[in-house]
Amino acid sequence: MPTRPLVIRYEDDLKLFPGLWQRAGVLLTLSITLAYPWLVSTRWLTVGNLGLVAIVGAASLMVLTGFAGQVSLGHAAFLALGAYTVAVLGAKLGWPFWLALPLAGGVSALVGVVIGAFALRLKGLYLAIVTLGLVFLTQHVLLAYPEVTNGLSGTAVPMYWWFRDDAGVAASLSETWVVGGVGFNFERKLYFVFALLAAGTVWLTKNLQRSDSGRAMMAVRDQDLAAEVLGVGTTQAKLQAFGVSSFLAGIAGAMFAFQQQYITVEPPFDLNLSIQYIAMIVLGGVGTVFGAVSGALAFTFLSPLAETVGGALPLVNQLTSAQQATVLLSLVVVLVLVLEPLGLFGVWLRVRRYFQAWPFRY
Amino acid sequence: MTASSPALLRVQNLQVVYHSAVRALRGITLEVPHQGVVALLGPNGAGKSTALRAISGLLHMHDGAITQGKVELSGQSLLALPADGRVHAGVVQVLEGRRILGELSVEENLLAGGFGMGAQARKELVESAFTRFPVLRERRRQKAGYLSGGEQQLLAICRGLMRRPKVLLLDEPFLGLSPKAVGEVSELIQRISAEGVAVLLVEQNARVALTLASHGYVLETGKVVLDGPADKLREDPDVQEFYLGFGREGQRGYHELKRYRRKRRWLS
Amino acid sequence: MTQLLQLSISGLALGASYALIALGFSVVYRASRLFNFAHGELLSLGAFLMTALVEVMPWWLALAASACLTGGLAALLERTVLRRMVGRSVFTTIILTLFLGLLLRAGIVIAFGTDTRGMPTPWDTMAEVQVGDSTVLLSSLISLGATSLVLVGMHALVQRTPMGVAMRAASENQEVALVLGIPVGRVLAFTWFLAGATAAVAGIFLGMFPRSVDSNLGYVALRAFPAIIVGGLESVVGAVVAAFMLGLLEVLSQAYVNPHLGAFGHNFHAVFPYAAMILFLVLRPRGLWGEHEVRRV
Amino acid sequence: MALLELDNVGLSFSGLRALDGVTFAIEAGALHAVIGPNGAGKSSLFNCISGIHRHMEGLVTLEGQALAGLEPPEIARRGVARMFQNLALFEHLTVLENLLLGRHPKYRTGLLRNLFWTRGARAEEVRHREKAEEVIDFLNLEHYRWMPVSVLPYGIRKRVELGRALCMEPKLLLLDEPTAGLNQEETEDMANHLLDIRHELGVTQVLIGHELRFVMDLATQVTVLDRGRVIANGPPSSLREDTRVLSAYVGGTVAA
Repeated sequence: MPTRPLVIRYEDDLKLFPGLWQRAGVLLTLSITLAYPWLVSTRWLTVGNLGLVAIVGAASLMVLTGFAGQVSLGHAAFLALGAYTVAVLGAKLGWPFWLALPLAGGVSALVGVVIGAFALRLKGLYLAIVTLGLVFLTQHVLLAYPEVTNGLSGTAVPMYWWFRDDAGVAASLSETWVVGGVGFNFERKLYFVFALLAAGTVWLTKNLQRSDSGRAMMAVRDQDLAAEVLGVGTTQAKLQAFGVSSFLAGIAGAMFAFQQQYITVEPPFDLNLSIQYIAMIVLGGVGTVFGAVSGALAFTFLSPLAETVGGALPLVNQLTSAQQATVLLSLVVVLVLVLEPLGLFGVWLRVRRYFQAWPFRY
Repeated sequence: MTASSPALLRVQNLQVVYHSAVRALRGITLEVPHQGVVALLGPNGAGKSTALRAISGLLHMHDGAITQGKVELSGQSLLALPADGRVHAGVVQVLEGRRILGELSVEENLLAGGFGMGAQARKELVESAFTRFPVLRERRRQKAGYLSGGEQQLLAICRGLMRRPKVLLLDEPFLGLSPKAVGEVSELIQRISAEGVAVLLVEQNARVALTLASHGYVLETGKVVLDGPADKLREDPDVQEFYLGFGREGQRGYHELKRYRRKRRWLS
Repeated sequence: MTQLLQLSISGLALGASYALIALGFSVVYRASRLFNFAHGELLSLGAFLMTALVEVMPWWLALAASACLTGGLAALLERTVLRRMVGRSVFTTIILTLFLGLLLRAGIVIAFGTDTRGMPTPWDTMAEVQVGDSTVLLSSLISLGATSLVLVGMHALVQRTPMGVAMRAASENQEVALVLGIPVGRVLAFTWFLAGATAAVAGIFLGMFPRSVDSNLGYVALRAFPAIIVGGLESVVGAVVAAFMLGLLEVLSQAYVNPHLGAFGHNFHAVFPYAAMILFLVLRPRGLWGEHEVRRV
Repeated sequence: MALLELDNVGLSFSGLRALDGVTFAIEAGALHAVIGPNGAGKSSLFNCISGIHRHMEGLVTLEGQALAGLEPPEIARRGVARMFQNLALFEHLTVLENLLLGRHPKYRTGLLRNLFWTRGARAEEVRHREKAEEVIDFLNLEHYRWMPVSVLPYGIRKRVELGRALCMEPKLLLLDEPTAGLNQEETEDMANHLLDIRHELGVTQVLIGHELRFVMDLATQVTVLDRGRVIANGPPSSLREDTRVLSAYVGGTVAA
């Protein structure tokens, strides 16, 4: 384990990457991120894009469930709202993606805060079921207005680059650009946009984690009554968590829509999607941004692998490839929960506790 | 306790740890003879309830575990038995704070106490409880939660008697009771004891406990600090002082202690 | 009037199935303090087992056998996995049962395939009966009768027998039950067995006409949630009553409310209970008969 | 003028009278002990002061201002800090984070500035960190700063909870059995800390205690509760001979 760097000023303590090791890690991550689109095939570039979407989505669920402790099965609803906002703004009104994107977050955040206000007094299970209801209600509303959303048949998601030029024509992002002899096709362009968005999300949630606002959310999660007696407004903390989380979820949904270029309501925006995001934060370890990022990447990259493994197993290979991935990942999640509920972080705690007390056991 | 009459319940060098971290009992040893009342005294948090949980097998409900020591009933170790097995072996606990089942009727509470016995035997035992306390018969169909505090405690003890236990463990039976109810409950305890059931009585209320008991143990921070016949303990100035805490002459108070410790800190 | 009666009967028949589902959720919640999201898969497992078993044995025997097998699996799940969850956070138990449900579903697909099956009945599946002026499906009446019988039987078991007293004692306070000599572990397993068995019965009757048996049958359990929440998790009777009301509400709103909502009304009856539940919870966060929360430090 | 005044405070739980006509005052700078047997209403009294029980009767005034009807966070902002009987720490956070949460009411930056980690947010974080470090120093918690509370031994956790309350820079510190579950050495440490708080920080403390030696030795003033009523009130020396106190504690109510 790298030792803590010598800290002389409290400012240094607040840095995200205070030590040499962390900075080396950042550098490594950065170079891998930059090189990735040129190292892999189109299929894996798509997986990479989906991984970046998942990072944003998982980080947003981590804010609500991991930080503030509000169990939500309604993540799919917020993703759907974001996705349909950019789809409608793009297809019906011809808005460019960079203008539609923040609005996707805004619409989702608005619904999130309203639902949060409704759900303030609800705890645990009751909240989970209300948010589950939100998924069904959102699906219903999206399907009920086919003139806006195209209903069951789904809608295309155009992605314009610049706001209409003089001739009133919107340039599409799907054209390939050549910059200095290097070709940027649609997938690669998307990749860099997504990488920026994912990095921004990680930065925001990390800031939340190290600041007073994030600590207030965690206080509500761990001990709501003690939090109140300390002067933490639980209402405020919960609403903030709902707002931030659903904003980012809307962004993630929009990213997903851009990636797919054509979306329908169900699938993908159903209970299963919510469950997948929960699986991500459980795999990574609940409560940290690192957990969200690693869980999201592990989940997206393991899915194609799980399909390969599943194909080799008897019985399991009768399933469709998506089902095979679900089975293997469910198995992993169940085992993690039963054996080590804190994920890998829990194993680390155990080891440390043992050595702190060494040679005494108690 | 003389060696010639071997104890019914024997606890030896018992150590208990909660959450794999907090040591609640640091090796206590105590014995309950075949007949009579033994009192276990001590302040809050001394480990009295922990001792009872260890005897009746409830530690796992509180994330606690026995790390060392023995618990024996008539020479047979109880440690391997689950909680319900220990009840069948004859060790029955009445939990702290009148833990009746408030949603069940009075009669059902008694019947639950005889789960697994023959229908006839259960009926007879319920009848005997009703004969003992006619007020319970009057309210047999009512929810037990509506009984008064004293009645709930009487019901809880009668429910414990459904198994015809060899030893009854009572955890703070007088807690929060009115003086009249305290009188009724202590009368019941005396009667049970006279009927040949051994009783281990955990109490903060030293005076009642030592009136009922023939022998007493004083527990402090997980250790037995004092034990002896009840009349000796009653006379003991230390016992009164222990509970009232009026500082003895010459004993160092916390103010002096502070100066003393401060000095040591300065040096180190 | 004729239509109303007809709709009411099919609403009650649907409500009876919801009631069985709600019963399963509720007894498990009271006993183990966890909400079993895998319950729906037990439902479809029961129905699939029935379609297979009925090929080799008489109808009623197959019904009993699939109920017992499903109950046995539920008890096994409790003993092996879910008992370890005592005292864990609500989050953990929700996630765990959700994923157990996914695994069960995959198991069902492996064992029975993805084909839609009809649920065979010993009576003519399409037979109709005259009730007053209206015609009602015989299957509806039988399923209403049979599920009501199961409900009454469960009530008698829980209220009148020693095992029922032990179940109630264990669900109220496990520690007290233990010091009374009640083998709490076995009682819990038995409770889960009952929940599984009733789920199977509900699945079998739901699988009859007009629905059929496929791997999505388990989703019906999700539809019963509003009843459980509104009726109150703590109250089995409340949940059952609310489930009957839910069935009625669903069928009646499909006939009388949907047409007035225009495009928005298409399939609105399917989400109406959820919308009603959310509004209801804002007013009463712990359900109609749910326990009042006591704040303690 | 007294810092905190309780006037005829009453509280009922489903028919049970937890507090009944409780009237007494806590002087500024005092180390005021509240004692009484189990179920006497001591913790209920604290819950009334910190605003957890909303249905209480009577008046509670802090520096002449009524507290009744205020939400717990507002009462905290007015300077009432609290240590709970059964630890109520934020288990998954580190010691430092727990202490910083004690400073929460004093933070001025909002969510947006925190999200973007502006210069102002950073400066404020550092400022509060300095205060928290003072408390860490005061209570000798240096070694534990970065540890999650859940891995700490019980005695240290109690100290962290005391520290979290001190971080609020309270006018009034409510201590609910600060020594319950501590061994002799830890109890002595706690006694030292309480005396230091009184002498060096001048914070008024209200202490619920069971161990009478501890209470009688430390307190400047003692209130005895029994079955929800005040049965005695005065300096410790005046209570030693009080027969009502004796009987409440040893159980003189029994006609045995």
